[in-house]
Amino acid sequence: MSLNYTADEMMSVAASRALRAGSSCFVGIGLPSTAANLARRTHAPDLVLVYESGTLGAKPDRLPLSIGDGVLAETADAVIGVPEVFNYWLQPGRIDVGFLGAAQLDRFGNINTTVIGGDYADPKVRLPGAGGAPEIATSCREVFVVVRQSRRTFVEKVDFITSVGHGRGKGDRERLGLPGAGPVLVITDLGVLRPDPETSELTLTELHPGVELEQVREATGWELKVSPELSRSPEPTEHELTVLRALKEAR
Amino acid sequence: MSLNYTADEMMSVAASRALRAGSSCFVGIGLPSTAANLARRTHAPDLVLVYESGTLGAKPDRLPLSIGDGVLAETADAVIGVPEVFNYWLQPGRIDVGFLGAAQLDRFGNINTTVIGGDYADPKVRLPGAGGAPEIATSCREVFVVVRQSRRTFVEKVDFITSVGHGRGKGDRERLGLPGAGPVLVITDLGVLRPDPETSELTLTELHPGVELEQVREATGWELKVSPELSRSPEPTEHELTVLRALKEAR
Amino acid sequence: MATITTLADAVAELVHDGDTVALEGFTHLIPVAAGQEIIRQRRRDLTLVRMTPDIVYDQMIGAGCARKLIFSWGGNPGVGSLHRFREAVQQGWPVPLEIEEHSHAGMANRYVAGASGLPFAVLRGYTGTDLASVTSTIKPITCPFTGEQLTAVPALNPDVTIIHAQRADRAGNVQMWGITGVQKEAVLAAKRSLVTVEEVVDTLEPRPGAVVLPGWVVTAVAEVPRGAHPSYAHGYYERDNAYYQAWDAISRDRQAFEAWLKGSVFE
Amino acid sequence: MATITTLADAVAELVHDGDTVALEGFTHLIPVAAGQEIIRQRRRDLTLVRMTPDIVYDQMIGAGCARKLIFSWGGNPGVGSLHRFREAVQQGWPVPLEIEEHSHAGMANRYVAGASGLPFAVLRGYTGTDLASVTSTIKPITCPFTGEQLTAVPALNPDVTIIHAQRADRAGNVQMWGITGVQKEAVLAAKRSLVTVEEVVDTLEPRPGAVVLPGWVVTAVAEVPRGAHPSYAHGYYERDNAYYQAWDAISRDRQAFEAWLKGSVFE
Repeated sequence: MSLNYTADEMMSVAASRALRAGSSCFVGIGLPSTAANLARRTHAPDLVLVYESGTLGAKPDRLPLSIGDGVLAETADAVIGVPEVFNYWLQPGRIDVGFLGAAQLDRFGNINTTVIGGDYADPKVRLPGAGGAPEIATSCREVFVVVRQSRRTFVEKVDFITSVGHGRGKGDRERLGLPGAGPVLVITDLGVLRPDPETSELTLTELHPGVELEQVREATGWELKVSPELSRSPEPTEHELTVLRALKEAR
Repeated sequence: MSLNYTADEMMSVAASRALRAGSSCFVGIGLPSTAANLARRTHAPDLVLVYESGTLGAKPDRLPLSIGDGVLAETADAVIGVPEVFNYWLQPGRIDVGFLGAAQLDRFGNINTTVIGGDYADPKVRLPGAGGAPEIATSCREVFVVVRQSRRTFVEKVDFITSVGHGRGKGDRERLGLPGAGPVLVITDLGVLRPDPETSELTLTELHPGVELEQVREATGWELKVSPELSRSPEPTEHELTVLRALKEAR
Repeated sequence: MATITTLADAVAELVHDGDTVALEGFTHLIPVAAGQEIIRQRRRDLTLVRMTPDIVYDQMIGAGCARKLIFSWGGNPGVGSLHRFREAVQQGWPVPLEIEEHSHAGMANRYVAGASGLPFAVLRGYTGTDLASVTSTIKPITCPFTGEQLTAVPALNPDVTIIHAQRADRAGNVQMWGITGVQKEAVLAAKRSLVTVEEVVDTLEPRPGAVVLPGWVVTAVAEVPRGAHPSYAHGYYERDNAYYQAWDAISRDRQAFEAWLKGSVFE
Repeated sequence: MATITTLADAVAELVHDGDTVALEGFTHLIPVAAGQEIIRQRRRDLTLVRMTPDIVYDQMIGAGCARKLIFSWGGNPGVGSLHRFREAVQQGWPVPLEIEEHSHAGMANRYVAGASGLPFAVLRGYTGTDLASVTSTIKPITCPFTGEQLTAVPALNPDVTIIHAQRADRAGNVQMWGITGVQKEAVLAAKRSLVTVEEVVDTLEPRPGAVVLPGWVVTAVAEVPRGAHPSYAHGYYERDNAYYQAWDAISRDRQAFEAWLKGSVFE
């Protein structure tokens, strides 16, 4: 029998499943935080959550409302200053997974959270900006992007590279001397994309249950490549949904 | 009537008197620590003691036996890491007075605590080395040197410049771009020397009670200049001696 | 030793038109009351510095206090955009706002350099991004030992840094705990500093995770209970999430904002 | 997560001949027992790193474990010289000792760079001294913004860093308090790390001034009560000043030292 769940719930579940037990995760607020906390309550109880506010190993009993929520400090193994987070913990590549969102994402996984339209000095839309993302994108061993898929968001080329993904393609990260592997996984409300091993172009590798390939093509601003081994994400389990909903209600 | 006291006691008292109330002092162990703690118990109760072990505003109730004595952490306003002491507190020039000792001191107040005789690779005597002194000597607003005076210690030219005083003379610190004023006071068991305003050469400005000028000349490895306003240090007061001796016994 | 004074007197004395002013506090302990006092005293042409400009900077920018903003993330956390900030950048209203944009790592290191008395800091940052092309305070630097190329950013040394803390004693020693962000560096980097506190107490009881700023590196302390509202003060009050939500509507509309200014700040 | 093991097993596994090894602890919490275990296991050709080499390094150098010492102050605090260290430098006994000499500020910043994943650190240091002329790891660097010349030192990244702390929990999270020196940086800068602790406990009670190292950045933890003796462990035992005094006579004389080695380390 099939459960009722929303596309956002499927996205959170898929993102949480991608987090390996025993790993460390640099968590942004919103979808990443939901997924990371779901993982800690399901298959990865020892997942180490690092928030840029300076909490190492936070174990919140509810979803934090901000990256600086008091519950993070109360439950952390250690609380440190913000410069230390970036210099001693993120920069040396100690964190396994960096979890990012995006206002625009392009076919090579480059991320824009700065400006849309016009030019930088006179943009059509001024976005919040970089925050910790540029260094999360370069220093974490791997980057997961969690973002709802649409033509507005999934663009051929981002208007501004706030955080570099695979640049203009295979080999660019190495040329730039970036230590981490970059975006290895893009989890959306429709499916999962991974960089093609040959070209580093984001390629659809998983469709969420009930999603048609055509929907994903329509929600992508470039001619979407599809993996020959395209698979279906397993549905959320009842347990995953129960935990996820409890987390959200605990807000 | 005159009290009985040792030359070392006179030196400690003279050094403590040089510390102004309300100032901050970077304290090395030994004579500087004795003088600083005496000052805190006499004319400068609000003197801020900074030890390189990371204790800001320590208020030890006895003389610490090392710069990392537990009593310093227990009584400090804040305990910080060693990198922070040097980077956030010493380097920006926040500390008024740096208190140093010396194995060798030359006529321009340069300090050697590294090697004596032979050459660096094959010295006659290997001394402990720099510790915090080189940066204390450059970054504190002023430097006081406390050292027993003898020809072995007071040399024409130090064998190794561990901590720079006035270099080869007037203007050298400015040429080197050193922020602090350097050694403005050298307090010994015989008297007090200050750099000549014209030449920066250490010049005898005070004789301790009962000390003859000839003794100081004999204890100096260069032709000692004497200030025309040569004065006598006031004797230690009974109060100063009582507090000093209590401090020492409390060890 | 820091002077214990009132918020109004401290702002009048320490914050001048044209100053570079940093209000810091990373989600927690944001000095909102001090920001609103700066609006009340009608300061102008400020260069505002803050890693995460949020509601209080939206208010100051909307009120016309700022000519420039140095920052790394500007938004209403969990809600959306800062509409006063966006209007200043996009329409130059009420006054044009110049921006100097960095990443968190860059901003944090700029404060560290400022606190350390160094002219610049070195980090692995900005590589491959467009930030370096639009921000002139990002430059390459080469390691003299390995030849590796890294990134340099200049020190931040605000004329005045303002933070909010839980407590100070009567000598002006400041104690804060919970998430302490970049406040220590921001204060040590500044020429002058103002700390608003929930309460002034006789003695600061040591507590786990507390950061203490000795009174001799703080210029002024003012007792301002709830001075961090609508952000929170660990151990004193919770974050007022409804205020952040409600701010969106006020911020979206010039008239609503000006009514808010008149009603909530100037009266 | 750190493995909880014994001192002997940890040293056997983590410390190899020829390694660069840092034992840190600034007067307080000096990992003396671990140093003596390294002597017992007869490690050779080590490059020893430590800001303040004192008795434990005098012992390791006298026992012939080291070929090189990287340091900033070497002495028996409050007593005098390290005679084994001096004899190694001046007579090359038992083996010649190469030295790389810095200031405390330089060493601290080298650890900071190591902990930060940077190849070098920048400071205002060494200017006007002879240190820069005898130490090749001190170089000038120019600020790309102001043109000011400062000093660069290379990162320290020991193969293994060893420290002593008061407590660890069973997951290997480490807690130390009191004077915590440069230990956090030394551990984070190292490829591997060993922490000896006074006791392993079920839970680490938060305490004022405590520094916590999460178990996932520590390789091994070994319970070694009094492992810092003759230095002290805040809250556990005092510094054994008589030992420091008595060491002077032992250290002065080869025979006395070798008798001490035989009697106190190898038996």
